[in-house]
Amino acid sequence: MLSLIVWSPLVGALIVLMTPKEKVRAIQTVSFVAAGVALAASLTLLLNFDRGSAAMQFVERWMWIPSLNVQYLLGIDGLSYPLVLLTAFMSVIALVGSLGIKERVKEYFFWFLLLEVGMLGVFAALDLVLFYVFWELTLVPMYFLIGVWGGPKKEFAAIKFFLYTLSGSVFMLLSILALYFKSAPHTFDMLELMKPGVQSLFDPRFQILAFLGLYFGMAIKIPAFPFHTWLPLAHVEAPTPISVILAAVLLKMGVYGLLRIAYGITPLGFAWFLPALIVIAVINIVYGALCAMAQTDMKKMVAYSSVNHMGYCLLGIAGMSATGFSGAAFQMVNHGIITGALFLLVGVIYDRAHTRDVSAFGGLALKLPVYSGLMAMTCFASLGLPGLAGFISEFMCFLGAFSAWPWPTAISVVGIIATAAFFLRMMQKVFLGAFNEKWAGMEDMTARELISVMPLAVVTVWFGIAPKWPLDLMNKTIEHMLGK
Amino acid sequence: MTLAHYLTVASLLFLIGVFGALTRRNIIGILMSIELMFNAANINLAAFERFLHPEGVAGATLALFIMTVAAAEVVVGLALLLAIYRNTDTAYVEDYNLLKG
Amino acid sequence: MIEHIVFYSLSTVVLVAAVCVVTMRNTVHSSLFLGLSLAGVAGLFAALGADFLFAAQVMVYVSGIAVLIMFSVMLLGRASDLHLRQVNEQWMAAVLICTVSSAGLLKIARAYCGTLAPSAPTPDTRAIGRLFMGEWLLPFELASLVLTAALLGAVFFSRSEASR
Amino acid sequence: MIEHAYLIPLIPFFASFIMLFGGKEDPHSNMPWVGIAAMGVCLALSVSVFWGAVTGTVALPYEHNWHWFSIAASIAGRSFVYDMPVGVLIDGPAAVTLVAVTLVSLMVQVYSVAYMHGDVRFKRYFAFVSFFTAAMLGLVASSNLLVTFACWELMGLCSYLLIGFWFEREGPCEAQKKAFMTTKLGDSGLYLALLLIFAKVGSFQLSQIYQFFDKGLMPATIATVIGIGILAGAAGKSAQAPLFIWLPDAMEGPTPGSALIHAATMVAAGILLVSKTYFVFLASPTAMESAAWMGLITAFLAASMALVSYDIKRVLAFSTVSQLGFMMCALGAGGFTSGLFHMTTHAFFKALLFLGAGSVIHSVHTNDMRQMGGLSKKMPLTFLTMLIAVLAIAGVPGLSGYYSKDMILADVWNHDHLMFWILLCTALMTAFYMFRLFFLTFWGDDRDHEKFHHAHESPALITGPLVVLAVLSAFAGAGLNHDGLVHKLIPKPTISVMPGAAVAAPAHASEAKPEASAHQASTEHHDGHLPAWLHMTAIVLVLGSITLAFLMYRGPTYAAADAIKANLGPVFTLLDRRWYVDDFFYALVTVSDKVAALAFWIDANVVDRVFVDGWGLLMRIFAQISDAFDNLFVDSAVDGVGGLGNDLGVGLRSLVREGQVQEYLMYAAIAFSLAATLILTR
Repeated sequence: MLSLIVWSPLVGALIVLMTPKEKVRAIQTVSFVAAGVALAASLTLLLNFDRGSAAMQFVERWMWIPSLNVQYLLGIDGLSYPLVLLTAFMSVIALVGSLGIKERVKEYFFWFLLLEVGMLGVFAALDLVLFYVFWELTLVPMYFLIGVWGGPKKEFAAIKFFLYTLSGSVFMLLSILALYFKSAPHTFDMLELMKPGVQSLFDPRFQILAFLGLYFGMAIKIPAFPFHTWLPLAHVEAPTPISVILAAVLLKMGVYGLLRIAYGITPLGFAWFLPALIVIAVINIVYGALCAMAQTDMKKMVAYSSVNHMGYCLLGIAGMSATGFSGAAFQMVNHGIITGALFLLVGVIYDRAHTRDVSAFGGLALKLPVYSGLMAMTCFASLGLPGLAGFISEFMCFLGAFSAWPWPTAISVVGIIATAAFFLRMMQKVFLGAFNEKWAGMEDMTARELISVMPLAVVTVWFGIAPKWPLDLMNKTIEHMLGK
Repeated sequence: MTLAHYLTVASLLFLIGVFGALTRRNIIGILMSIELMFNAANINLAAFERFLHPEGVAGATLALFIMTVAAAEVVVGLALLLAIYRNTDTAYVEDYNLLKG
Repeated sequence: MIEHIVFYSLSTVVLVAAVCVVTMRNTVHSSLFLGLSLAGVAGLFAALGADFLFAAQVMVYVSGIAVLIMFSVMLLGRASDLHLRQVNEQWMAAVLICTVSSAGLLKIARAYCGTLAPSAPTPDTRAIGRLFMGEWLLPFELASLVLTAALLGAVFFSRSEASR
Repeated sequence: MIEHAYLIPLIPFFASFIMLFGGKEDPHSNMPWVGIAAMGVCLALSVSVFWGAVTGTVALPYEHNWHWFSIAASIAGRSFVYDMPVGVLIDGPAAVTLVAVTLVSLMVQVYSVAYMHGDVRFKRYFAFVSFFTAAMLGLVASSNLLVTFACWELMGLCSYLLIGFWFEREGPCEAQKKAFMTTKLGDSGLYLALLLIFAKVGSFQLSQIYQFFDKGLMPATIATVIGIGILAGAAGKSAQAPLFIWLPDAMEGPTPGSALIHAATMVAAGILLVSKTYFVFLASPTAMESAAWMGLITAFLAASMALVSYDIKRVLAFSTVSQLGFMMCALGAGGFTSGLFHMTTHAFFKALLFLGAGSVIHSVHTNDMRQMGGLSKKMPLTFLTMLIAVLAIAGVPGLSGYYSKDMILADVWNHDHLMFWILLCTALMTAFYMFRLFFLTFWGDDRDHEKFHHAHESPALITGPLVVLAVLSAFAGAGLNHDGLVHKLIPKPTISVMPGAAVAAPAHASEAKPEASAHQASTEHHDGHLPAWLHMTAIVLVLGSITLAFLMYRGPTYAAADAIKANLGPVFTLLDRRWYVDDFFYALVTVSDKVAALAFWIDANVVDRVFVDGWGLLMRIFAQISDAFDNLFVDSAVDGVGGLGNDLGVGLRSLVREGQVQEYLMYAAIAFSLAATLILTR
């Protein structure tokens, strides 16, 4: 079943590749079917997913390269399953957003589906080599998607993204190899590596080094200060659906890796790094929010707000408590949904006005009530208004970190205020005030845009009011992770 | 006579070939050096067969394949060379900078 | 004893001729030494008891490839070439590389210091023939295909502009 | 009925959604009646609960919880799954407040039907009001501090929406942002307090937190920090010093909306929160004292600012701030009952004042009191109801404000004499500025003839609620005070282990108890009235200041006031600029903008440079080192290998002369030889 989820987009991609490029509609249909199959399959798992168990479920295990003991090993638990769901879901959403792509449609959808394979694979893989392969697999499609369909500075953004993340993953590879050679018998199996018997082979010094390598790769993806500078640029230049994917899924790969691999396999290194991690988290939160405050480009602002929000995740993780971990896991999902919606909405206005400068607008709420309402809701969700998705997870992150790090957490609260400040300012400049007559011809959201945004809005409200469902999905796994 | 003797000769021949390939300015020189390397490999194959697996003939057979490929390579290589020479009027590799971006 | 004399003399011929191939200023001489070196290798094959290989080496390399190269050299050669350096500036680096590599290769060779031939050599032509017509038929046919392709390619590339 | 108490917040919540999404945007929509009907049902429910509490048929406090969601938590090394409850907790104060809130909200909505009629976003306004009320009711009734906080924030959102209702204009936009940000600033303190509570107690359920405090398990210092955090939140929402700056600007919204914010919902939330978590303050005398002083300073500052303002709504806004200061001060001085009592009566007369002012504004189309005057002739009903409200707020005996204010003064007198005198002074100022407003608006002759000419009495939908509220303003105080009802309904909470004994281990708690109850007994003993002479003095002084206001502002001109203004110029400027608190916060905003710009500059020019271009630089250095290595090692024959071309700022420099096949080969050979050697010589 997991294989179906992971590989169905690839099948779609191959079919797209074989379709003549004039048949745009056929290409789009194939893409939707492929992504839809992945989504449907991941939803089907819901029926059989055992919430009461912390073990890996739906495990698929075959030997891949016997001489190196590399396995094709897939499996999900409460930590990865929500992310698989998120990925499948956001991919469909982003595909809806991609219908607006007019040039080189065939290549676009091909790369997009390939990207989805990589993302799903990262969350489902339990073998380090397989994980690494999927991890790198996301890179190439992303490079092309930004570099070909991006904005004015797309080449630079793409190459910066590519080289930056690649250099990070090289260090990660080194760590993975080190873990392999240090373990006995040599294995890339994450589950094996997490077992106490294998763990006892890793002395603290080794764990610290291995952790640093892993962290370096993941911090760039998260992005954690000071490796975050690729993000605003990539976001600004990327086409809207790709921004959505970038924010909603790609960033989560870093946090997921941090929790699953860095914490799971090198716990001592992780513990050693905690003081630094909390500092990074606080910087991410406060500094990200401050940088966002200084932006006039809406997309860049949202990008920096991502830095800020991923800081909450880091904060929760740094707390090393069950609350913080589940908060971070939940925050990942929520941030994916909320920021995805934000990018879609910014894309909507960019499509109409061809500018994202906040001062170019004004009073749009008069003319575009639906759009303004959705945007306001998403902004409020992002700044952590109760009743919407962001609040609970954000609060849990703070809660988890507070008992371990009271002062850094207290400082981070400043970030919340700054977040509120920049979102409110943006809304005021764009939607409120006197109507800017320049945009008199602007129309409210089309059906396609509504279809792409509405599910996200619904989920935002749903998770905000009834967070029981997603949290129950994770609780057992998180408890087990910390029970070690 | 031990296997080591033959292997030593083969490795020396191979390294001479490598040296030639790296240093000859004339492209035909490079081709010749490559032939030397092929021959070194062939010596190895024949020697391994003789000393380690005398019961079969796999080494000789593989060597024959290498010869075939080498022959093909030389023929095509020389033909290409003639074509290039006609165009550029030189046989020196440093003048062949079509690869320059 | 005679075996030793044969081996050492053949090896000397092969190596010295090879060195001459890569160092001679005159490319024509280089190609002549190439023929000598290849003939030496053929001798080594004979010493190893690979009779068919010996024959093939003489026919393909010594009389085929070496001669072909000689002709090409003469076709492309110029009088001015004789005054030019035939070795480029990176020869020292190449020496270094070869020295370093030789350390590794000789190390392997040392591992077989004590390996003696288990039995007297037997003629293997018949065995090779059986192999080619039986078990290895497909690779054999592929090889012939490669040769045909090479032939066609050679003809194609070497046609002069005028004849196209 | 009380088992259906959860419906009280839910009904208006759903009503608001029906109004927001149902039907078309229409200036004459009938949708508002949905909200009014919903609020009527809520009022009925609340009254039944309240009546049950009064007659004793309903046992308070009533608590019922449902499971909301579960989180894994660990507190002090103890790991457990915390089941977050969501539920209702109705105690005496809640029962009283529910009635006040639903009643005021109902009146405001009825009033708004006439007031807002014809507005383009007519329907939306009612949705907001309903939502606002729902959030407040949720806050009042919630049994869970986190839910309380959630409603608290939602109220922030609603105030944002209501204040900026006319967002086409610049003023409301600025005001709404200011309101949201200021309250958010305070909320961050509350946020920390919540974190701290959970980190110590491991629960958000109010009754469990109370148990924890009751047993004296909370160290006094932590309790102080929590208390200060709660106070910060309350300062934001209830507009206490120094975060009161948003409230005067909040009048940019529709006037009935302001009435709702000022009377029933937003500002009362802070006071209510402090009362809900009163045990925290009982456990920490420092926090208690801070609350008292914060309230006192707020009351005084706001009253002084109200003295000089000519904007009718602004005067009312300042008076709200000042009255809130009274309440906070009372709570801090130990007057739990009096503080909440005043909150209830204040809800009625402040709603009345705002609605009355709205009626006036509706009629003369200006906020400036200098352009009014003599309106008593034109708007008799508004005039009469306003008179009652003004008398009530001034504390004239017999009206509701008198009872509650009197009780506050008594509590403060028992707490601290200095505070009492300041507070009394503030009360006099209150009487003065309220009557100043009153005389300027209704008395004397018309100053602006044209405006006066157009003035007219408002329709019944507007005057109806005024009358209802006037009746309540007049008699609610007496009714509640009758036979000590208010003490029965709003009893002061106690904790068994008072701060001094808090360090005692649980085993000693039983010993500490008698002492504590003795302490309580002694405070209860003090909990009487003011000394008679003081009481009389206060009343006389209040009447005196009313007379002063009459003398200064009765006529068409107010020379006396101008004379004072001329003589006390700097003081007036100080008051007019609102004690420069606003300027302080504007400066803060400017500074934070600068900091943000700086942060971004650093990001673009330092972090990016160091970690991206720096990476390239590192590569270049590496390349140069290997270049030097080559030169040294491979002889000078390898001269100048490769041009120094850097591509793309990444600095990945090509080490080779481009296009030289043999050089490529060379590098391949180097790599091969090194690899071979390494592997083979192992």
